[in-house]
Amino acid sequence: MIFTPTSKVIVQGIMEPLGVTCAPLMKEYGTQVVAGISPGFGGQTLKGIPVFDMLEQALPLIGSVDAAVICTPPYAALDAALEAIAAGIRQVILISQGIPPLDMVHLIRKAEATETLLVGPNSPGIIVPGQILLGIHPPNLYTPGSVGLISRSGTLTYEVAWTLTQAGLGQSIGVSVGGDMIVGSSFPQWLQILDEDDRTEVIVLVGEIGGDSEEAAAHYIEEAIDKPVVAYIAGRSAPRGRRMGHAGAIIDSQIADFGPDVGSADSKVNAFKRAKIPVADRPSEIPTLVNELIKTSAQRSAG
Amino acid sequence: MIFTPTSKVIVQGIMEPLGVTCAPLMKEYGTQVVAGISPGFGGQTLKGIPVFDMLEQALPLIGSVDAAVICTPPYAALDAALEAIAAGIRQVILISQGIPPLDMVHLIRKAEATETLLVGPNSPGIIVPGQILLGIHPPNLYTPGSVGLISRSGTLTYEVAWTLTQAGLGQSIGVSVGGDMIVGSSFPQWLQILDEDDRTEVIVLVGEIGGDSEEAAAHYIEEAIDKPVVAYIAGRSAPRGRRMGHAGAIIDSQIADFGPDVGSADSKVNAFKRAKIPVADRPSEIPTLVNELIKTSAQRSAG
Amino acid sequence: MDLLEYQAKELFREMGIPVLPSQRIDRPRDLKGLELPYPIVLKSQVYMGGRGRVGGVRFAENTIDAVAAAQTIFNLPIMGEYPKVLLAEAKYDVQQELYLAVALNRSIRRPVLLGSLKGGIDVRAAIDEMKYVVVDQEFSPFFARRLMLKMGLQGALINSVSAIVEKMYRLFLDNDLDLVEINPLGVSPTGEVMALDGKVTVNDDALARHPALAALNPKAPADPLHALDKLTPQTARSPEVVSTLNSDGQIGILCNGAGLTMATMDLVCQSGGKPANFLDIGSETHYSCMPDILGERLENGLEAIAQNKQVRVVLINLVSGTVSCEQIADAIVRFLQHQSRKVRSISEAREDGLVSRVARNPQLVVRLVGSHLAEAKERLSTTQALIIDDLEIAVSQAVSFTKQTKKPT
Amino acid sequence: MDLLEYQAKELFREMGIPVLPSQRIDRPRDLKGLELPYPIVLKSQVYMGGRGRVGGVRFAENTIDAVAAAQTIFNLPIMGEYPKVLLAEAKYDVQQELYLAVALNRSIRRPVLLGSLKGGIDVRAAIDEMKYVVVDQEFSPFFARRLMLKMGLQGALINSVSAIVEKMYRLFLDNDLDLVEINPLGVSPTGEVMALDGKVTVNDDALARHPALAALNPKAPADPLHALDKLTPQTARSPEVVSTLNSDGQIGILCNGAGLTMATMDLVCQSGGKPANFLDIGSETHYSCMPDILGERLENGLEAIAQNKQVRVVLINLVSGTVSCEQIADAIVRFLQHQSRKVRSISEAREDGLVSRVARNPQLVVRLVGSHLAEAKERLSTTQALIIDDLEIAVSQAVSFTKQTKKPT
Repeated sequence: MIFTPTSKVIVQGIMEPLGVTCAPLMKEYGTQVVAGISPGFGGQTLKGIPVFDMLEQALPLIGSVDAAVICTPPYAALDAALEAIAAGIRQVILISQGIPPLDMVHLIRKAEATETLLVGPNSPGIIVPGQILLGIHPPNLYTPGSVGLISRSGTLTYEVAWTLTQAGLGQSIGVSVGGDMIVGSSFPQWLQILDEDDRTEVIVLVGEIGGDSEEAAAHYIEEAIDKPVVAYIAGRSAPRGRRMGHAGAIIDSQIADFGPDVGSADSKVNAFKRAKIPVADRPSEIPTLVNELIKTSAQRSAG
Repeated sequence: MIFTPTSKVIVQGIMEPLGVTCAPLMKEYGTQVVAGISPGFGGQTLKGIPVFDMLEQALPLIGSVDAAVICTPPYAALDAALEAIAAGIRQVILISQGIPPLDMVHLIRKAEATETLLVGPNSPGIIVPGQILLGIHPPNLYTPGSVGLISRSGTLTYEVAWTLTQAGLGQSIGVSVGGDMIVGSSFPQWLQILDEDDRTEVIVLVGEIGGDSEEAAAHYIEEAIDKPVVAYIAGRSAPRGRRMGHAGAIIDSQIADFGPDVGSADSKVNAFKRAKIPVADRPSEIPTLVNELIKTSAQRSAG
Repeated sequence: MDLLEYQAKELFREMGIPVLPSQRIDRPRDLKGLELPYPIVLKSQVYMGGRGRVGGVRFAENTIDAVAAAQTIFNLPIMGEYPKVLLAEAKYDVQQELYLAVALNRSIRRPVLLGSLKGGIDVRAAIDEMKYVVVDQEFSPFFARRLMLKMGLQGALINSVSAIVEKMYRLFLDNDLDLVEINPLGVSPTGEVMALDGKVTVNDDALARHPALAALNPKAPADPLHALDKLTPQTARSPEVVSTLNSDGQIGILCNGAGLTMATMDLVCQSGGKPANFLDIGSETHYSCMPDILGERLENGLEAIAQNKQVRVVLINLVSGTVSCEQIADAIVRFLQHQSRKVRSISEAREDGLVSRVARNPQLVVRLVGSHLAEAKERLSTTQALIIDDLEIAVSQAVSFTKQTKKPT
Repeated sequence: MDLLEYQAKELFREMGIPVLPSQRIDRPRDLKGLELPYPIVLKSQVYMGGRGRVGGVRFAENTIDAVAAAQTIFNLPIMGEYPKVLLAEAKYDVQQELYLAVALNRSIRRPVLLGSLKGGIDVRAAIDEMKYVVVDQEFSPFFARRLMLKMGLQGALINSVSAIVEKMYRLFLDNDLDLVEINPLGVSPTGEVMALDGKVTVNDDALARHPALAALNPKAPADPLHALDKLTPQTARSPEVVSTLNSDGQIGILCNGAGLTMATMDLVCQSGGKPANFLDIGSETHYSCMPDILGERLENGLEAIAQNKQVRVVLINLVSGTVSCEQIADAIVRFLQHQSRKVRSISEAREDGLVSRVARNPQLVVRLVGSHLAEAKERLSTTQALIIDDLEIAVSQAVSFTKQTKKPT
């Protein structure tokens, strides 16, 4: 796993309300929060974390940094991420929601050029239970184990984690790629990371209606993922509606490779079923399906 | 030398007046002009050169291309250069003058990221006498030989080439980095290329007043160039005047490393003299100084 | 945020995209002061598509025709939407109609340029001929020319149409658009191009940095899916917008986070319940998110949900990392106190006592996950709110309440 | 192209950079309709710097003071330049004055951000404290914050001043500026910031794509060095602008290309000649450069140089790859024919014959390098133009002509 308790982490926007919540939560969990950045607050400290006006002032004191967690106002997030990338940080986790999509397009191009891993925006970030917290996942809902949990939700991720924990199924990681329109990393990227992660035995993918990332994930799992996967989709009862009207229909029909109905719960559930991935009807079914897969897996290993 | 008669070359803006002049001149000299690009003129030919609307249409037919020569209107040049870089071309020669400086800044950043060699803008390009012409140097003024000629002028470069030719001194290359405010390659870059070029024995550097590229070149020659260099500076009699007024003075004093008088003929001549580089007072002195250096050089090799 | 055609065309004009002379018509009599020469076209300005097929676009040869046409259009709903404004526009002689768009594609995570040789009202034909170019790197005009070649344009049209796409892209980038569409782009017999209809959607997240666009405030019809699916970030203290689902539903759903809201709603439906409305009081990823704000939003949210007198049961499902269950319980208690005071004051005002039934508080079923749950239970023990640990049990309980209790008459 | 302060401030205002309420004053009596409250500052609007030190900025407490001050300023040249307009501005209470600029640096080939804690009229002090940041990669606001820290700003000023630099950079980028400068940026006792004076230089090459800026057309004083050194590309058919050098010079110099013009002028001076004026008829790198255009420009250029009656000899030095010497010779012949016709018609009109001496054609010394030189010599053999192969001999010949011949009286 690329995230370990020795990873050195900074929090950008640490003096914003979100940062004030997030940074101490991370530190209490044992994450090495070596500095906070908030322009205009240089020289102050937050719960023992030194605050700097700029990242480049902190670097000579704290050495190289592994990850940046961004809690700035949304219109300042692109700049904060570029500042982190310019300073050599290659893991950038965007917690703040509402970052304009074209800022994300700009940032994603930059991240691709510099091989930077982006998570978020509008994401609680990453938790590796018992190891490190990079974001605002409620630590007490998680417990170490072998289920890799990927989603694009916030609180629904916590709900599923808590469901697993209560069922005695610990997690190797909890990560949300983020709920905004354009996000920095995709399900396939994370599926690949977890497929290669030694601690992960089963992957739980929590999806939602809208977009085609679940369809793409189903396709990718079928092609490239060896570990067993359980899926769950929220929004089956949501009313159907037009997205972008007339033009939206034209555009979706051209760009999406997954059929005209893409984005609906049916489209997503069917995509998983076609890929022979079990789909939980409700959160409480997730542990049941995970246990079945672990059993099958164990039998296969034994046999 | 990176430019050889086997280099495959395209001309962008081939149907503009400059392209109509340039492309046939290059082809007559033996340069392999494999295609011309002019949006809206696809399917036509110019003196046997096939014309395409876009570079990517030409590539499947002509294979990989070594160099692009740009003759477009100045506001279309950045896009043409980016089109060439996107198509994998790594030598881009901008002939057209008047490209806005911020377009060049954008292009230079892109060229650095992709390791593309830029020449120009406002440059007659490159000639390797007897081998290849990439631009509009008058071929009949040049003759093959061992003098590497670098300048930032157009017609003054031809004047010096003709002076050398008449004195029996052939040239290994003639290149102008270009006369606009922001140019794609620097004197040091070309000094380095010629220092490593087997055919070049002596380098002639033709400078002008304005900017600090001659001062930078003098400094670089002293530090890094082994081959003998002769310099000439045009504009000694030009009236002194303010550049950007009040702010300009402040800016120049901060950014330039070469003293407050930078840009004047005296500053440039003195920089070369300090670096022990002979400076010709007039074009006709250049061959004399070159001959002396060749003699010294020969004696040194013999001794 | 969608713009109306006339607003989109104003942006086109500023960017140098050619549009016809036109005039905004707020009421039929405005046509008497028309500065355009006849014949003209009158177009219904609505957010919905398909106005052309149902009579929302009409030609007029003179003022009498025009006033009559305007009256007809003002009274013609387009998919339920009445126009507040019409656009009067000069007529244009076209030889060919193209479709052009720049849109943000969320799965490719890049803008795409779209173009079809078959523009106009026949959407099916446009789609069949649609070509696209992904703007994978920073835009440069050659991306637009690439679209031209894919579309099959030749000669001078390559340059004139790609110049339009270039300007559309600049508009898209400068104004943080989700979509800019020209359909059709008219091509005249002499090869001139003209944007005959346009659609612009501004990204809601970016709207605050474009005050001029935000000021256009079109008040587009609310779309319940929109609220869930676009996950529109509300500013931390923005007013609560409850989405109505079923007019005969009796359960209100209040959660934090869009995914959790959808999952909870799914469970209610799977258990045979019928949601009346729902409210997402916001996830925890808003940069100005503070514990006290969630409590405040919960309180206001409950008030808003309870406005719908159809709602008999409110299911509260909150999973929080940053706010303790105790604080959440406090907010619920405050809401209940406030509600009972309101009921009392209304009953006092009206002696017949009838209103007390109408204004009766809905039953609250509360399910909380987070820290200090025991304290939360303690707080709620003295109220009518029922607190249940297990989500599915809470859902069944909420549904069974609607079945037990009769609807008030 | 330089903008005047009031034009620069208009751009600042549009970009959201705070500027004081102000009013443009075209004549002293405009002050009677002033909409600003007194006291005010009146500032001379000139392209030259240093107006503050010589009385080009004055305070006024009331209308009578203001009209008097305006009359004084309108009659006060700043380094030889009289203002056509004044700017009346509110007074501002400053605690600190900063210097800020964004400029294009040609040797680094990047924009640079500049800042000094010591802004204001003392340029030396500003320079001593100047800090800079090179915008090596695409700009993002952290480059501006980097400048703030280098300057030594702390606390809230980091954000308020870097927000100004951010907007300056956007102005710089959007409008293709060579320079945008705020000096001073006033900081009030409460920490508010205000652009008190501004300077904007638009890049001449980019001006054509900013029609609104081009329309400001300031007609800045012509600068002979400017013409040579900035190598301003002229459109292929733009009118010829001859640069005057010495009022007692007798040689006109006409070349193609700036470097060649300078080299030729150097040789003339080195040979003891005194150039009267010079003209660069353009290099061959203009995209619309065509052979016939060079001939036309040569003809027009000779006419323009010969306008100066001081010029006794014109030295033509043209080195061309794309135009043959024959075509050049043809253009010279056309010029000579045209000139002699003019002389004849003037002499016919005035019988005293005196004008023929005044309007006498200058001697042409022609040196050409390029193809078809023999044919060119043939063409010129029947004219008064002297054609010489060697540049230095041509220069000596031209100089000796001025020594041989007496100045006409």
